[in-house]
Amino acid sequence: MSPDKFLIMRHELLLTAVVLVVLIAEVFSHPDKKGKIITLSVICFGIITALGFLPSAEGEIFGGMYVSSGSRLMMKNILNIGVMLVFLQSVDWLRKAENSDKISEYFILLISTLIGMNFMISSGHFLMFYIGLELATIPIAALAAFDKYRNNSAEAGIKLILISALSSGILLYGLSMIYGTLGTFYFKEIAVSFSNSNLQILGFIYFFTGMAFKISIVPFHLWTADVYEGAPINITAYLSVISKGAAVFIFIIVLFTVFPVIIATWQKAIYLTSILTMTIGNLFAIRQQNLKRFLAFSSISQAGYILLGFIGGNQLGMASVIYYILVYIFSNLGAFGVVLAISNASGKENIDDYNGLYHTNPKLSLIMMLALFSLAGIPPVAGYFGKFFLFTAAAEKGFYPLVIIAVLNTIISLYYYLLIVKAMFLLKNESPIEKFKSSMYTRFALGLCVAGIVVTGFASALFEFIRNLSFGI
Amino acid sequence: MITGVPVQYFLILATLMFFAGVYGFLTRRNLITMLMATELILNSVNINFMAFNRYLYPQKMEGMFFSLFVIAVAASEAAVAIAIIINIYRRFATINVEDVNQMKF
Amino acid sequence: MINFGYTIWILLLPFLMFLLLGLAGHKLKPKLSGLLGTAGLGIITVLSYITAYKYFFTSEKVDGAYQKIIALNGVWLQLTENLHIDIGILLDPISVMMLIVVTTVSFMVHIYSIGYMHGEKGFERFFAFLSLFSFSMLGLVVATNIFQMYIFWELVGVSSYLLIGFYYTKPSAVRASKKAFIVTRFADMGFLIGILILSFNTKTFDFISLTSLTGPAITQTGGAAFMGLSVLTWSMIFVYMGGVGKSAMFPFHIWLPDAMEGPTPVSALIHAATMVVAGVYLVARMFPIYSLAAPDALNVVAYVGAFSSLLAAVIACTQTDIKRVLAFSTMSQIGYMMLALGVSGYGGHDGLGYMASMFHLFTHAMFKALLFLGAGAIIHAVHSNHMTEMGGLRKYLPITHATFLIACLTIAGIPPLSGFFSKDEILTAALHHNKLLFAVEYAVAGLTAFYMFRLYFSIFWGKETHYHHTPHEAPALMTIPLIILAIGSVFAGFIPFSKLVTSDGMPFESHIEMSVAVPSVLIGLIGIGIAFIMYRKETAIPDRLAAAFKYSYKWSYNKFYVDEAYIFITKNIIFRYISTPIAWFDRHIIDGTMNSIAFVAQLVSFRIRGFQSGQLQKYGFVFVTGAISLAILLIYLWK
Amino acid sequence: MDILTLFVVIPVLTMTAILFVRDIKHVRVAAAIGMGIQLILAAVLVFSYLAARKAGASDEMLFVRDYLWFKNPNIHYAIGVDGISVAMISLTSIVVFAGIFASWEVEFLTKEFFVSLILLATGVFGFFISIDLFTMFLFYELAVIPMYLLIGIWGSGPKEYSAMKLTLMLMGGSALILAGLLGIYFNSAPDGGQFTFNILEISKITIPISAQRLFFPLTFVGFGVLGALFPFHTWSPDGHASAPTAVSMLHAGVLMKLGGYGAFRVAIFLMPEAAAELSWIFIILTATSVVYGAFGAIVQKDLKYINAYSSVSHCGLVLFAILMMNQTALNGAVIQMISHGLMTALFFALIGMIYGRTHTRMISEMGGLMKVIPFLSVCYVIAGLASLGLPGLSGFVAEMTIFVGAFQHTDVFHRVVTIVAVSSIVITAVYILRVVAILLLGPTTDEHHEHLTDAKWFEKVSVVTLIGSVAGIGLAPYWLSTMIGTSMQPVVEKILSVNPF
Repeated sequence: MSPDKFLIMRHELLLTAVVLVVLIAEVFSHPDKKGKIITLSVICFGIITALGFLPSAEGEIFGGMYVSSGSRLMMKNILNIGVMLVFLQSVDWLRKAENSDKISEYFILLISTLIGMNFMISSGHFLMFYIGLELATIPIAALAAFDKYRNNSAEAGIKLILISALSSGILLYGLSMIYGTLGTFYFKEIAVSFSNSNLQILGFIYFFTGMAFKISIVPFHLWTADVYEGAPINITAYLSVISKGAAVFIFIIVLFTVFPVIIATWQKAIYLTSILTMTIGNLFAIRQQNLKRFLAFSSISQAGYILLGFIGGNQLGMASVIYYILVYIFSNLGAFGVVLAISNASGKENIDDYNGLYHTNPKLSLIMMLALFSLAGIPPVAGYFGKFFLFTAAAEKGFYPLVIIAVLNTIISLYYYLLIVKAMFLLKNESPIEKFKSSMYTRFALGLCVAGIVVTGFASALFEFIRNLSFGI
Repeated sequence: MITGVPVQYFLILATLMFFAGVYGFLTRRNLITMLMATELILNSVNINFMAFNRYLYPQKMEGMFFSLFVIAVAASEAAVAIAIIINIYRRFATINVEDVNQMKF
Repeated sequence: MINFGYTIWILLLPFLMFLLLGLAGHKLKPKLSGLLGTAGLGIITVLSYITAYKYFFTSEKVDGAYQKIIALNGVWLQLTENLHIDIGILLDPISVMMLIVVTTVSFMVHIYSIGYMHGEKGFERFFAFLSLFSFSMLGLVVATNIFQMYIFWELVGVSSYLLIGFYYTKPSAVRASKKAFIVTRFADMGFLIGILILSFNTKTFDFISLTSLTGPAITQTGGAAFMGLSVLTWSMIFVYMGGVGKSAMFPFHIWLPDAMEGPTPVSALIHAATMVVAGVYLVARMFPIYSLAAPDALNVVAYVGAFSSLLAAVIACTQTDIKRVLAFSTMSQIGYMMLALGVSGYGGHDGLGYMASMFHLFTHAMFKALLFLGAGAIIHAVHSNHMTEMGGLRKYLPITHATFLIACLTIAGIPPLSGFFSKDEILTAALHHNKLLFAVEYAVAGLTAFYMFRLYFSIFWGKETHYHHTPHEAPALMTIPLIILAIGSVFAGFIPFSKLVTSDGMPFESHIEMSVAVPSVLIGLIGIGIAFIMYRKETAIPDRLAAAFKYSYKWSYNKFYVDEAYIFITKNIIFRYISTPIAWFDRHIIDGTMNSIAFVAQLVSFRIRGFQSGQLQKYGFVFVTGAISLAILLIYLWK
Repeated sequence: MDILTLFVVIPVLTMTAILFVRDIKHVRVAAAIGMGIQLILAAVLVFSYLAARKAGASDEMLFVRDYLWFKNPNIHYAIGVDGISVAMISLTSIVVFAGIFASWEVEFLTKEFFVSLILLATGVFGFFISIDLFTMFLFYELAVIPMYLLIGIWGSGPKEYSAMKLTLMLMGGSALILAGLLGIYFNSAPDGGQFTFNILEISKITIPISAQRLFFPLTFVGFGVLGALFPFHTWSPDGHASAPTAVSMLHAGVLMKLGGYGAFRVAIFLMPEAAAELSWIFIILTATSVVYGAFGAIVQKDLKYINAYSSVSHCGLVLFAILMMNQTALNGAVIQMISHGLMTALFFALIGMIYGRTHTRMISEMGGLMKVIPFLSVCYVIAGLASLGLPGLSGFVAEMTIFVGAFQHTDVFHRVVTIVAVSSIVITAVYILRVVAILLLGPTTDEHHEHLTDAKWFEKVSVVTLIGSVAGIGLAPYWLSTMIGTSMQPVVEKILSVNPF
């Protein structure tokens, strides 16, 4: 196998390179010049994000363990964009004194999880998939526990690592059954020889729960809120957008390519869980005061909506899911970016701290409102188009009851999103968050988010592009 | 071929180990013990893989490799988990899982 | 064929005048705006007299019958392919006759008002409203189709509302105007429903095709029956309901007495001469249908008319407010007209009642307007309209006295005054048709004479009350109209109505039947006599009588408590038992449901928060249970 | 740039202009100019439309433009107008224009206020011009969402509550609509072929009746929520009571019409079979809301509540007429939308002006204002008369068309219900005159009200514009009703083709 074949895994290689660069920089940089590392790594990552868009060969290596195709490349690029935004947003946070000695850890861990996700996405074999999964999970636990001196952070870390261990255990157990019945781990071979025996279905369901854990689908979502609340905000953002996005990507790929035979089964499973996820997520979100926890539940209900794209098993569905993840990255990172900026400036994370925010920080409030409207699916911002396509995808296969339940759920979510808008615009506050000016990085990131939120919707070419790359059963 | 030991035995053992692990995870209060329980689960999976590989598909070694990787991953997982547990101990002065519930509802 | 195109100005002029005075009135000098209004109306009056002359004496008749002439007509609103609302001008005997009546009286009132309203606040507003009213009334009169009539019907309603409430700072006036509008509005709803049913069955609004003997209304009188009456009958009854409302027949008469809160000229114009007879005019307009296709409806007309006239006459005997007495007498007289229509047949000499009713409408307009204007002059003089505060005014107000006396004699039906002729015709018609109704009307004739002269004596004779300042005769602007109208009411009787205004346009011979005339004159004289005895000089007789018939007196004095019944219905039933519950229901039940949805969501969200207990092992438990139950469900239960 | 797209572009430009000017005065001037241009544009549209018709353009929709937006799902930016939408557009531009002047004195966050107001207007205009269900729905929600901020920030009373309730209920309606639209889309090609959102194309085919039975109620109720369909009208009293003047004007005057228009254009036009089948339910509901709203208005004490309930009654009449599904009734429905839009906007404008002077909306706390502020009072009386259907003002035309049209039904049920609806004209008279009597006539009750100042110039502009249009329609309804009627032909033909009455 000629070495240039390895260029297929360009994303992973580049990311690894960045990790190494950061590592070396960490080793050789002067202790009080660590701040430079931030710039360095951000720039490096920016470069590789750009490089990711270069045309790349498709194909497989390692005997089909690693598959690279247009859609998967696009997914990786989408994730890259998201991580780029996260990095930009977390600059201010990293510059704080208490993080000065952990800068490179942050980047290394984060990028290595991204590597894991990339492998996971382009895996053609369950071993590769599993490695990617774990690589994408374990460092995040460390990141969640990043703030050594905060109880919540540690708690978040332990909860995440233990539950993920449990879930991966269950997932593996399922895999072992599938292996036992079919004797292979290759997606292709499983797809062809998969029959409808109970054992296989059991195996599939255990696999399903493992993925459900990553996407935080009810009833496998309970860790989400606590971890999101405890972890540092940008880690939460990362969890809620990137790792969830990656899981969604690989999940839809696996469902469509590996388990098309038992579509009837997983449609039922998704039918139930999506309804549960939307409703429970919304119902919990109503009551939240802490914004991170609030956004955690909102992201749970979002996962419920995303499942509507799965259920049809159709090309439109996959397209709308990928598209929605893109939109969701912009919207959610917009919201988290505002939360992060404010928490950096004032340390406030509760909704009623935001009262009267508009009068002191109009720009931030407007961005927040835009992001929330996008999450709620209000036109003309991108979220509206995303949701519309998801619902269309479900309706195309005639799941009208599900669609109706979903649209009614959007009303509940609109309600709690409006609660924040209300706090920012309507309510008065005797001691509002005073006016502040955040760093160029943050503003750039937020600018990108706003641009994404506004443009992504109208740019029909983008959706067409995604749609052409995606496939149905 | 291990004479006289049919594959079912291994599967039964694995299943018992699996549920023992799950039970342990759900009932033991000590974080370390819970971690060990998860190891139990993973190992049951390993047994499954090996047994299947050895009995049903002896010509290919996938199961074996998979279990190797599982062991490795489990080790790293344990490493991270232990580190966090230590931090927990620093912060909470206990590793009883029931006391680690500051964030709820 | 004569060109009547110019008649458009009869409608346009007052409308323009209304716009002018309404929009720019407050900029003009009051005097000027008054003159403008009056001048405008003068022109219209001239125009209508010309029209009348041309119509009656120069327009050719088809085999002796006056034709219905459409002067001009234009589609105002297309509803369905064959239903369209037109605005146009229809000339036939009754409309031309009404033109004369309306313009004449209105012109008189305009002149009178310049004097009467002198120095009032909102002088120009008054004339603007008068112009609006004249416009609406004329439009109603010349309507070519029933919907145009309805349109102007509403407009006269509103202009009467505006004029009654002219003194808008006076709560009683406000109340009265509101009452008048709502009561008539209710009746108009009936009218509208009638129109709907009628047009649904005949597919036309047009009067000519409606009333033509070969038209759909009369030929296809069948249709689904309801409670034994044909659809057409029902529609005509509904239409008549509108007439009942406008013409203050029982049970919708309650607004008329209160309407006297308006300025007296208004009462004279709207609530005596013109608007209140719109109901009569409506029935006359639809008469062929009533008479040929819906006789039951016609009977309703007759009995309602008779009963109202009797009721009104009885009430009038005990009222002390002179304007209210006149109001009730108006109601009574209109009852006469209705009855006359009700007892009339169609065509030729059977149409006597019809002719008589129109005749009476004409004469009544003259003398009732005269009475009201006279009353206005009196009130102007003594600043009160309670006859108890008057007496012996004859020496102070000679002209008013003379004219008022003439009017009283006329209404009492003393020959050779005009009232005698018209009333005599009515009684004749009634006698030939229905003895009972005849008897009622006969009694009413007596009562009329009595209460009119009760009024007359207690104002101009009776006890000399000492006034704060000696009353003085009204200015010429007010007396001249009085005189003109007096002349009118003296001589109007000699107009050969049966030659001009008949049910089918065919002139016929009518003559005084002594068998009717003599008794009616007699009873009139008797009534006058009694009044003379009781009120010529103040005596104790009235009080003793009142004491003797305590209850009947009380009932009559309180107008038989019809108002109270209405107040009960509106205040209690509608406000307390319908609207308030509905409002409550809306706020608490329906809105409550909407809010309770939100509440339930909150509640559930609070109840299920136990799942998120923060206990890692509970999470794991839920996780595992979820996985297993999902497996069981999908493998065994829902395969 | 075709004329219809301008209707969306100009407001956007106006918004940007507002964002860039500094001074409050310039803000409102910019808004006024922008909407003035819009008004002129509307006039131009009306005339060019009539000219095109006169020139014999016989298509159902004129000025049609169709740009592909998303290939699959087959979404276009498709616009076009017929007489109905032309009428609605001119209504909107009039009301918006008046609304700008009515809110001339907004001091708090002026810039934001005008931006959101015009954003709302943008949505409405876009809704009326679009013939593609997706874009239509997009504009629909675009029009609804600014209400939250408009009421929540600039409102009065329990504004947060009202704003939230209004937004959620309307969005609930639009959620149903969304489901309905998807249903229509995926049934838009029963015999194979490309699915489409284009109303005209869908109207050519018949959606399977089984699908109609599911999606007609969804769409009709969805739009009905905005059209104040009983029992989904309860956002209306609170919302109107809390909203600032201009917002009440736009909302009652224009936004609620989106409901009627949508119910007509989508629910009835595209799914006539199911409409004919299920209409009786909704006819009963709407007839109820006609009478019910009127009765509810009688005993209200707050001016805006009275108007909100009268709006419930009048908009109920709109939906009622739409459900009658014959030429005349549908004409009446559209005319009623326009007339009610104008007069209720007039009402709310006047209420706002009176409130601005007396600082109360409780009729019991006011009285005899006619003496003090004659101009406003007279205008209020005129609005009242229009609302109780006085001939010569627009209300009469609309109501009579509806009643006559509805009464042309051959079956008795419709006629009886019509008579029930007719009874509303009396009840309306009762509450209108009650208010006029208490509020304007009689002696002045509160001595503080003795020295109020009458309308300022901008208030006069706003009010006179509206009264002018009300009277214009009332005096010469012929051209309007024919313009609507001709455009109504294809709709009626489609309806009659499936269920001849």
